[in-house]
Amino acid sequence: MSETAEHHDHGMSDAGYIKIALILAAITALEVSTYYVDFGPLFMPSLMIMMVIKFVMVVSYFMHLKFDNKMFSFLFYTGLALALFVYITALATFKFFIA
Amino acid sequence: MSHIDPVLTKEKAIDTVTPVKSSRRRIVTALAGVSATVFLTGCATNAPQDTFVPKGPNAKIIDDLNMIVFPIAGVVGVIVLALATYIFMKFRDKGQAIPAQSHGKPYVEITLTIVPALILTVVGVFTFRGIFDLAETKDTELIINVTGQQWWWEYDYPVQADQGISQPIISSGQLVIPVGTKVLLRETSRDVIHSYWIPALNGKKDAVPGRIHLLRLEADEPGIYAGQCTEFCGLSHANMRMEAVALSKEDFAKWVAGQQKAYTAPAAGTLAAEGETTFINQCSRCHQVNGIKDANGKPIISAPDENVYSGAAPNLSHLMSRNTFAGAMFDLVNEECRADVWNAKSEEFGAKYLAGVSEDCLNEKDLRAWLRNAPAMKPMYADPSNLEKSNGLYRGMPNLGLTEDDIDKLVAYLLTLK
Amino acid sequence: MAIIERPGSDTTPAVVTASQSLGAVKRPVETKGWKEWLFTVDHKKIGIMYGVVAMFFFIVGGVEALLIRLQLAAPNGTILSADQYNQMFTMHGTTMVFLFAMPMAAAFANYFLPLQIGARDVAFPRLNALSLWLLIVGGLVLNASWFLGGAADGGWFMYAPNSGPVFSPSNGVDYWILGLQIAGVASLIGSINLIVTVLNMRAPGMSLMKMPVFTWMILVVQFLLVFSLPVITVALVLLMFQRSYGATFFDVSQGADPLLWQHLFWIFGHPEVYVLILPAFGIISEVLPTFSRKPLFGYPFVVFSGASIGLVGFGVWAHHMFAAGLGPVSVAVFSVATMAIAIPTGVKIFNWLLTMWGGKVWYTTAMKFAIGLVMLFTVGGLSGVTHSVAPSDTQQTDTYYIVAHFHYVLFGGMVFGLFSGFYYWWPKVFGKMLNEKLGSWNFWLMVIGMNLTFGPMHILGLQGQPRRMYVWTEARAGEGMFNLAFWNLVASIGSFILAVGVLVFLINVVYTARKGKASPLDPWDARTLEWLTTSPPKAHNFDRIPVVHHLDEFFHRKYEEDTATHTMKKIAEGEDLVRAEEEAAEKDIHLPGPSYWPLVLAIGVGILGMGVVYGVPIMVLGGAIVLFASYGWVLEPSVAEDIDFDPPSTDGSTKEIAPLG
Amino acid sequence: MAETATHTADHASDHGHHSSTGLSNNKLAMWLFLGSECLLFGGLISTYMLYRGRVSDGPHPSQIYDIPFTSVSSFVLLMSSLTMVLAVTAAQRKDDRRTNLWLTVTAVLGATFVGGQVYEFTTFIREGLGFTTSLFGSSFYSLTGFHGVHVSVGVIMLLSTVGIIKKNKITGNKAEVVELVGLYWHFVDIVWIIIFTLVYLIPA
Ligand code: HEA
Ligand code: HEA
Ligand code: HEC
Ligand code: CUA
Ligand SMILES: [Cu+2]
Repeated sequence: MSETAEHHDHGMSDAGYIKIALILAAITALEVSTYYVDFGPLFMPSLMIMMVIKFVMVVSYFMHLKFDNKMFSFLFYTGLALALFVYITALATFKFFIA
Repeated sequence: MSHIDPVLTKEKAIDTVTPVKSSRRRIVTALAGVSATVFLTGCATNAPQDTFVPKGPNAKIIDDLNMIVFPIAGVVGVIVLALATYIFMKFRDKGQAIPAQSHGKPYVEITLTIVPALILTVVGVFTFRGIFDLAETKDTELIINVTGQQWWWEYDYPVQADQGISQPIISSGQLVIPVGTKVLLRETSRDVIHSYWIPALNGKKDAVPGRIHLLRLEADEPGIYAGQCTEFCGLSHANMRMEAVALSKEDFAKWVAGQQKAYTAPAAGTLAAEGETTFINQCSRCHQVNGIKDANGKPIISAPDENVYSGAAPNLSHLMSRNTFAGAMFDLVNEECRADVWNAKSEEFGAKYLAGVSEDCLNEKDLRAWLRNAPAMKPMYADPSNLEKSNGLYRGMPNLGLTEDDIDKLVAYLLTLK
Repeated sequence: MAIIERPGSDTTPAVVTASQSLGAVKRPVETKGWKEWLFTVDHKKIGIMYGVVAMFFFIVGGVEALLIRLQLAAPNGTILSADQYNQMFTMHGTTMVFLFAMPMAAAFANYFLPLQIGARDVAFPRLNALSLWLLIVGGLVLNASWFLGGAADGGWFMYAPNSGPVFSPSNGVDYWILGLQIAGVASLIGSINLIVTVLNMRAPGMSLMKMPVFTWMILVVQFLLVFSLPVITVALVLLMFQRSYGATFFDVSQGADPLLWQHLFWIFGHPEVYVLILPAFGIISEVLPTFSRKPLFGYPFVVFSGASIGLVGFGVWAHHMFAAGLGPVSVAVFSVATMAIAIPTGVKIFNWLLTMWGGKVWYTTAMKFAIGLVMLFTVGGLSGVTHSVAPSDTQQTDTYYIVAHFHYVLFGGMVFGLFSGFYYWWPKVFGKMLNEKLGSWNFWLMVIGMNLTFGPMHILGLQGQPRRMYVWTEARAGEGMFNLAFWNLVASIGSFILAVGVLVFLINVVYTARKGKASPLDPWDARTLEWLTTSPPKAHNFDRIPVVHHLDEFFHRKYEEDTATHTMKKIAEGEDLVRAEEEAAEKDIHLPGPSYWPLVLAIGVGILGMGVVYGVPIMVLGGAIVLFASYGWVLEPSVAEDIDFDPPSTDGSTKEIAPLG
Repeated sequence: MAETATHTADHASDHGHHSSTGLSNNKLAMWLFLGSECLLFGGLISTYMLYRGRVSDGPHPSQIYDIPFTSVSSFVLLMSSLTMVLAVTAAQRKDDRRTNLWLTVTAVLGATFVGGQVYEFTTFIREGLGFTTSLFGSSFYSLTGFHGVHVSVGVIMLLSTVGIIKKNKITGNKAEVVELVGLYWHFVDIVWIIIFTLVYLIPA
């Protein structure tokens, strides 16, 4: 595959990246705010959701996974999924999520 | 780079290969050999740790599962091996033409996937039931705390009025339980991981430091059931054995009473009394004998934690009520007496066991050797120069450099610890 | 060997001199003698070196096994002390798994994978060399412990807290950690390399479903490695921090939970056993069709069952912990998950049998070993199924019944597969056939020896003999003629028959090297692309990159179906095909040049590791070498100057000598 | 660091090495490596999660974490991902000057983060949480230390890349080299995104 062809699908402008970064910054600010403001029962779920959103945004946009070949997504997300599966299962056998 | 040698053709290569016929005969012989081997399975009689001889309901649950899965495995094995043999006899190269290049038949494939899946589903269902049956603990009648350490087991019977246990009993090596009683072991360890296993009564369960694991035992009949530590626990793992002794309920009550008997110091002037002094000087820093008092009449509390890494040494209060010592590695009784107890009929067994070790029956040779130089009898610390890693604390019993005199006295004294 | 070959121009390869203008250090250009091997980046040479190293460690591990069996032949054995025995089985297990089985699979993978997919080399030739050297460094570090105060003595799964500094006070465990860590990095690099190779370097037309099964299985194995090695890396790091820097990860007095180690080890360890067996499955999936003269039955099923074994393999690790106190729910789940693995494995067994069905089966030694695998592995697999029933396993775990299980799958399965591969591919690699008569002896001695050694272990275990005991006692051996004492003796005798079997193989190798017949180009009437070149293959593998139209491309170039009778008709000999390729050779073939850096980097890593035991200065030295080598690596010229060629080149097109890695 | 060297599949394909997927070898290798790293950090994070409450006599997480401080350094690392991606686009535009500028900025931000971590560690040690104080301490330092080492290696890679671009030692596809370094860098960032939430924000 030639260089130019590869670049086309990366299709984001610098401005786009800056926008993403601003959103990330905003979410981070929100995350930090949980430290000061009481979110009640929403505390854990909201933190987890925000974490996942940030993660996915960096991977999809900054790391181009959204625009790149599916093969890359497969390689990376397989590792991620396996990691989640084995470690959550292992922690579950320690009764980690119950205690 | 090599070029092709036109002289060497394929036919040449083929006749370097062994003729087919002789290998067929050999295959048959080998198969016969293998099946003969398989047939002879289980030929040892009375192997003390045989896993196919359940002597209690928990082991029975496992045995029932074995009776499902082993035949299935056996039948599948025989089918596959027979099929393989048939195929490679039948489809030998007899000069036939190259076969059609067929790539497979999906319906065969799918059948061969589904059949094993179904078989395993059945096995799985029974397995599920077995697992949860074995995990049942609600109907427990007797609780015993079992603690593993390098390289022996300690048993601690907490106070349980309904079992006649009014003060804690601490013992080692041989676990004593009443028959027909649902016993719950609460296992843990003081150093590394060990595993408690009495095959006739149940499968094994690891004793992990920092955790308490539960294991149920129940024996149908009085007798001695052998077992062995089955998690590698260092140097003397091979020598970390144990026995479960099942007594009738009445005999068990007697045993409990015996273990709770108060200490009587040996009569003054006897060899045993001298032995008591030696014991106090040499041994009681590690070994507890309940009720023993020093010259001032103060009770002596041993402090094994200052001497042994695991922080424990066997409680010797009723040493002579046991049958084996040092992690059940050695017999405490000599051969004749041992046979008398171990081979006793189930009705007589209790009385014989409760009689304990008399002077005539004592296996003096091993006990003396033990006192003379324990690490020579049982590997305890591979390299004493490495003791600094454990802050000078021993793993196991050290060589105390006793004289033969001391040993005479000590043996006499130990014999009083009934 | 030539760095740059231009077969179009002449048979004499172009000679390259060191590049002068670029990089920190000149590239090595040796084409002869030991330097050719030390600095090579040729996947075939690297493959052979992997094989030699693995064979060496097989003998080391085998001698350790023999000592174990000598000690256990009779009750209260005195050949080894308790301490020595514990080191012996620990190192036996570790050596066999990490220094024999994995490297031997890597040998096959390195050599044949590029050939099977019609490539000139792997994707990252220098990284490939680095993997080899790191493995050797790891093996040396691991075994150096024998001479530096005693080897590791905690068993190959090194359960905490027994592996802690108090309970295992010699440095053996430290070397064990370092050796495995280094060998692990080697495998990780190797697996990334091979995955990229398979994904990217296939010959035109070779879709994934036209790939040889061996390549497929190696691909699955590399995925298993990529995703399981980091887990043991974590475990080893934690243990190292505890032993060397005072952390308390497994120190129960600080509140640690020893089961953490078990989880981390087995999350790696179970996929690892499939890492060991799948290459062997791949090998016999080439051998069985070749010698049955039929394609593999149900190719897609074999491929997908391999992949699903790999995937499910990540979800069953706790079956090694059925007695560890996980609680009934976890145990039940893992028990059933484990049973599920029997299904795809069964698919493989049945497909192999059906491959032979209706075939024209030719019993070469390679084929015998392959059939041996099918039968012996089945026995081991079925005892595995009896373990998967968790309550039954609590009677079996840590007894010789387990030892029987895993030697049947490892020896009867994996080792037989590898030996099948030796006999099958020897002519390809060395241009000479291993002697078939000796091969037959080799096979039968191994079959008999293996069954005598490991067969009785089923009985020993089920009758209650625990594993890892430096002595056993007659008191627990039972009565009767066939008591445990008898079977222990049989097992020990068997192990020596086995050793003779292995010895016959070594004799065969020497004999073949001295007196062996040159092999015809296609001695087995084979089916896959690695045979579409000379034996041994040229440095650049293929004169012309083949274009693939079929699964079993090579076979289909030789045979054509007679449409009338539906029988296969030979239309060409392998020799003709190769000659045709030679005539149509491509003009500008470039190959990566040799490099110093993989070796230097590996040595640096070794020194860095020793720093953990011998202190910070050593570590700094090692680190400096690593850094230096990394820069050297990166700056190594990837382009040769025109004047580097002899005769100097004028056109710019063939200048490149080093793809990256 | 091998990945920073240069070679492209497209170049190779001129000579008959064709690439079956059309993707770059180096990029495939990098993504595989990152997939593998997920399991590495997963293991360390799980260890931390299991042990975070086991403090022995040492301080408890809530006693020593300085959330405002860590928030700032997390923000710095997050923004370095932006500058990194700007370096990548610059490299793709073949704008060496800007590439180097953004790479340098990224390295500086990364170094700031590492500096912050060093500062944090020294404060914690002063407050009584040593590496061997408790399981919490051991697993905290192991996790964040591993991450810190990854960032440091990243900084070295960034600066080295600037160096070889300046000296014009990259003969292959410059943009790809920058992109590979970028992938690694972003990965280090996303690991921190997880650590920041799981370790710092969720109380033990
Ligand atoms: C090559 C390596 C290899 C392979 C392939 C396997 C394959 C399997 N293993 Fe084994 N195993 C080991 C190597 C291997 N194992 C090692 C080294 C250990 C011990 C580690 C240690 O403790 O030191 C071990 C230990 C081990 C244990 C733990 C035992 C214990 O310590 O208590 C268990 C428990 O479930 C187990 C199960 C299985 C199963 C179910 C399979 C299955 O994959 C087998 C599947 C195959 C078949 C079943 C045969 C063919 C199938 C058919 C013909 C279809 C029809 C079948 C049925 C309907 C049943 N293995
Ligand atoms: C690939 C893996 C592999 C292989 C091939 C083998 C091969 C052999 N293994 Fe095993 N083994 C393991 C993996 C393997 N093993 C593992 C993982 C363990 C568990 C360790 C642990 O518990 O931690 C184990 C444990 C183990 C035990 C249990 C020890 C114990 O629990 O106390 C035993 C006991 O008999 C044993 C025996 C053997 C024998 C006789 C061979 C034979 O097949 C060896 C045959 C090879 C040779 C014999 C070499 C040939 C030598 C020559 C040709 C030179 C001849 C020279 C002289 C005679 C001097 N092994
Ligand atoms: C430093 C501690 C220490 C001292 C001192 C010590 N022992 Fe021991 N002893 C042990 C330990 C630990 C064991 C358990 C060893 C094993 O079985 O592996 C043991 C085991 C025994 C046993 C076997 C007990 C059983 O139930 O299995 C006897 C009997 C014994 N010791 C007697 C003595 C006598 C008598 C002395 C004094 C002369 C003595 N010991 C001094 C630590 C000590
Ligand atoms: Cu205790 Cu083994
Ligand atoms: Cu397993």
